[in-house]
Amino acid sequence: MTREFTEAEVMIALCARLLEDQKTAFIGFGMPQVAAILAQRIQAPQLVQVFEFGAIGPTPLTPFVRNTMGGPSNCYRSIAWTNMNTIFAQAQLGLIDYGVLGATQIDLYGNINSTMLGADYARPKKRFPGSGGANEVASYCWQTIIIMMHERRRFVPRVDFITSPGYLDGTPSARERAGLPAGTGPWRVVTSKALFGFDPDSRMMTLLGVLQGLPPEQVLAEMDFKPLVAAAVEELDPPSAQELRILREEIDPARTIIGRTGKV
Amino acid sequence: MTREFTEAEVMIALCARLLEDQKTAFIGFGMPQVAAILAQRIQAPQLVQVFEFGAIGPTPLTPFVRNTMGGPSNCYRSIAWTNMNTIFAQAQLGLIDYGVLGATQIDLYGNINSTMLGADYARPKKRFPGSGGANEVASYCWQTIIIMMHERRRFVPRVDFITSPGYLDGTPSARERAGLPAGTGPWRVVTSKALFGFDPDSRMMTLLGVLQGLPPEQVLAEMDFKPLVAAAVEELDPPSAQELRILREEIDPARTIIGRTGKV
Amino acid sequence: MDVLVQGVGDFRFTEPDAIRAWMRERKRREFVDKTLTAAEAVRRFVADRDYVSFDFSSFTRGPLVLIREIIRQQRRNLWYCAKFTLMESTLLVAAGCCSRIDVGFMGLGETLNREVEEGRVKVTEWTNGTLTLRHLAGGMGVPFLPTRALLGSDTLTYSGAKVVRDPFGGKPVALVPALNPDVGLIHVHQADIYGNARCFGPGVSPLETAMASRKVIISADEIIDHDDIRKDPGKTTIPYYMVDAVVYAPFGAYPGGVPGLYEMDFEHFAEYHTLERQGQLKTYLDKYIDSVASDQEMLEQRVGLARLNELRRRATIREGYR
Amino acid sequence: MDVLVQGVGDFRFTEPDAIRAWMRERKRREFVDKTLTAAEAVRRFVADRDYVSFDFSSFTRGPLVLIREIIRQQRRNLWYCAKFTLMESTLLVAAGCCSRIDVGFMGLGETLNREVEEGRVKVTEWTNGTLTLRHLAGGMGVPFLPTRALLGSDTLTYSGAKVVRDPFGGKPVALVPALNPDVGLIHVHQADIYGNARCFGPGVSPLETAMASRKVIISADEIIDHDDIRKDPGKTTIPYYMVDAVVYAPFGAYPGGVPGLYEMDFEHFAEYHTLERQGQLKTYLDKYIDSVASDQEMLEQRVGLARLNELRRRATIREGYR
Repeated sequence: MTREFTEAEVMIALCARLLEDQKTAFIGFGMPQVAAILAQRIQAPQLVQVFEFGAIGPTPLTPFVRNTMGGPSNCYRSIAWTNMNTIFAQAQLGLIDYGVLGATQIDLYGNINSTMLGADYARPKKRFPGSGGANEVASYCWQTIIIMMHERRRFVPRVDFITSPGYLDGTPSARERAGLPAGTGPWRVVTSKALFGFDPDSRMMTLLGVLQGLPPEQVLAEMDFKPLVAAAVEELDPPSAQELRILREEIDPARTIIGRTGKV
Repeated sequence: MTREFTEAEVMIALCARLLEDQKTAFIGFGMPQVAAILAQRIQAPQLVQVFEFGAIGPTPLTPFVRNTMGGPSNCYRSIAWTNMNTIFAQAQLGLIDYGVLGATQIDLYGNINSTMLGADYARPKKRFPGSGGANEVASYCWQTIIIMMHERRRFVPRVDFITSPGYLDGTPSARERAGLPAGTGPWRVVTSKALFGFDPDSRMMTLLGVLQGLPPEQVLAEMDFKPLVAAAVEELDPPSAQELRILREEIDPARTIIGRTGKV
Repeated sequence: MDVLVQGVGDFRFTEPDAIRAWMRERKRREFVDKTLTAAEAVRRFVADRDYVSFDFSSFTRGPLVLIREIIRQQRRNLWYCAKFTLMESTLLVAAGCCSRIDVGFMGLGETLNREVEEGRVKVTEWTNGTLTLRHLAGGMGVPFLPTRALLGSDTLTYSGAKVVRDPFGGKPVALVPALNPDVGLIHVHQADIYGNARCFGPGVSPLETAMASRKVIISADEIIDHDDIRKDPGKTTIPYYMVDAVVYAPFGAYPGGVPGLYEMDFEHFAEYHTLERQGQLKTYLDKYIDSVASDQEMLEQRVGLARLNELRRRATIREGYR
Repeated sequence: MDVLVQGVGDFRFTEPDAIRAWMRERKRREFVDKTLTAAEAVRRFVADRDYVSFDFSSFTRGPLVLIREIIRQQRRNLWYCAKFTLMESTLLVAAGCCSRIDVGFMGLGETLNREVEEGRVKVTEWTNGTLTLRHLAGGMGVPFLPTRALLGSDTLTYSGAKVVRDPFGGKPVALVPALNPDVGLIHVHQADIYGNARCFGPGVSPLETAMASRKVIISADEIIDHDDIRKDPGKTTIPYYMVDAVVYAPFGAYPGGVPGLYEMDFEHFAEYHTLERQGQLKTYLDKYIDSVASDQEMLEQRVGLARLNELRRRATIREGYR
């Protein structure tokens, strides 16, 4: 059986499967939005999405509208419409289970960079748009999921700039010592090839699964640091026919999000 | 000409006359509510009343309903309905011109007590209900007006407990040194016999006016401290026929507020 | 952090991480029917020694039905947040339920004042505004919020606030500690069975109280379809996942009113004030609470349908309350 | 107050007493007609070197009409608060109006990134949440607010936040300084001529922005009777006394949408993105701003009534937006 799909479709499907029904989830812009809708269509119809502009619990209309952020299809049939201070307060209070984010660069301890590349902040080699609400999401939510393209330049031993905190330097209780809420931190990293978690003791990124048909060595070769490897690395099902049908026919027929990047 | 009126009617009329049109005013429970309505009916139809439970700019329905605090007649035709944190924030920000308060005890420097009597806080000789929102109003509003019965036991050299700050110990910039907003403080004290202000240098209470027909000495004799006396003490008109008509026929025909205390 | 001045009052404070752990484990994200009778809700969610917060006032949209049930079930040693209270703090003390009060405004009448004078009720001084701000802090998940109230006053001295120097501007500013009540009691116009709730009109702090409280009991004059919530999300005051119990309570604010639904019962308040002044609150408690099994029985047998209908009739101002 | 960690970024901070003095003297309590054209409003209330805040986003209920007018009038050296920005920060920079940015999210596309890399635009790091919290602090009249965001990150290092030890619980907590923009730009569904304004749907921080800003310009898709405000006070988002100018601006959020009124114009955004990628933003600025005298002329001559009608037609979801 051969089935073609894009890297975006892999990431979206892997992420969607992680989202449990009847949990609250802080959803970032772009791919996380599509993953959350897919989860609602399959196993999590009552996933309570929250957005940084204050919508709580919408059931977004599809086809998904690219760049929609606060518009009526995005906020359709919410349970409440609030604002940014209110919704971040709820996350800070511990009411939001998942955070789902994209990122430009990540390191061994799950620190996220979406600010700049280069050794000198004053002379960035490459500048990015900055945190947005990612710093809050990564600081407050109980379990943060990061969606990343699997590319060597994105998986670095130490990010050039910690936009949003992971486990910082990886020392015990580094987050708590900084003052961050106890018991939070990156939980899963979903890529176009693999799934990672974090070792509860060392806080190092740990390979948990690889996409069916890919040898783990190939996945690891495309990273600029060596993550830990779980005792049993799971084989991850590629996007199912159902997932692809929903993504392609219902959610994103224009392929504005799911069409990104080449075929796997 | 003889005209009979109650002490409450005097206080309400004197207070109402102080309220300029098209200003914002933080209005406390009871007599200040009636004074603000009277001002709206005479010279200040667009006085913007605000209440601590968040109503902004109502035109309260009359007859005035005693004890109404948040009900529909009290909040009638407001320009916005908010909540306590929002309205106190606006006052703290400097948007509210007047504060109008009742009080149990006041001293030479305009400090207000509505908490307790006695030298020992742990064993109060007499306990009162406490600050309510008076501390905020006295701290934040630009010009605070205090309505008081003119009784010797209420005008004391030093209040037993500073519930809400006046000019504290009267030293220069005492309020500012404590951290209170600059340029605020008690502006007028309205009693059943007189009108007081505060000397801009010494911060001492200053007799500005006495009710027509009362000798200043009689007013001063009913105070337990000696206020300053203005160079020219004004003679204050008693409640006018118009004021009394509006109070008695329109605002409070049941005399629940205006009927308090004996005739003057 | 250098503390310039520090209040000496006892105060409730729980570290935000402990509150977060509670919010994670105890606040249900599931859509489950949370409707309970007032009796069941109080049995399950109000314990002796709890810190209890109440929204709005005895005159307007107060959860009086829940206060009466707490009295009926004889809870003891409650710490009550009198942030804008007029009657219910007095009832709780007179019934022996409450031994500590955080004072914003303690209530009308002399009963409470005497209890404090004679040392039977312990108080800590605050203000309506700072108690409400403490709920906001508790609901934001931060340990404190700054304010320029309290400064210079004896209220500060007998509170739990601390004055520090603002590290940006250099002036003294007061910090009030977060407050996370054990129980928040909130009466609303409408709620669905999951706890999504709507209040109309101005308010004291319905959302802040719901966010800050470990356990939240909503009493609602009307139960509405969940679908109605989703049709008009801008009207939702409190989202369901903050709520532990929904009590269907028509006239639940009685003798207070609910704007747009019914007026307060002046005659009842007059009766209450007379008994309070005469030191006869036991008579009041017996008549309206202890001698009846429920609020419904009280409304039927002590108030009567004619009076209830009259209170609805008087609520002629409906603009803005729907 | 011991500061444990301190950001090195430049930031705007004005002591609350100075803001209070402004609010006392400059915010009019009178009910006066504040309607102005966009051109007049920008002429009177936006100056070179002003710190400018914008509510919501380029896609949804953003005051694009005012941004275009600022560009048309060639304001210079603005400090822009990019708290949730996607397009308008780029336009301001490309037009030479803006030389400093507080970064929450700087905007989509590479134009701005290059400007920062090449040192032509100075930035300070924040986050969407902390910039919005700074507006709340500015609007509350307090010098700072605490947050548990930023901690441990380099974003903190290059911000203006300070970390202190919480004097109640003892843990580190970040303090962000109050922000009082010189100008707040807010697009709303409806306003009366005095500035009482209503937004429907979720929002970023319309009220906080209105409270915090020294000068507030409201652009409104509809002007409504003052009497309508008084009939439904629960719908008022912003009271008039915070507002300096009201600009009647149908399609004022274009090419973004206003929920319930019109959809965003995808074709326009596609054209914009193509030009942005090609480094041809001058073409865009010329076509939609500089070659037309006003937004009305732009809508008429560059967009056309057929397209505008189509955008209204697409706004079929109206539940909750009125």
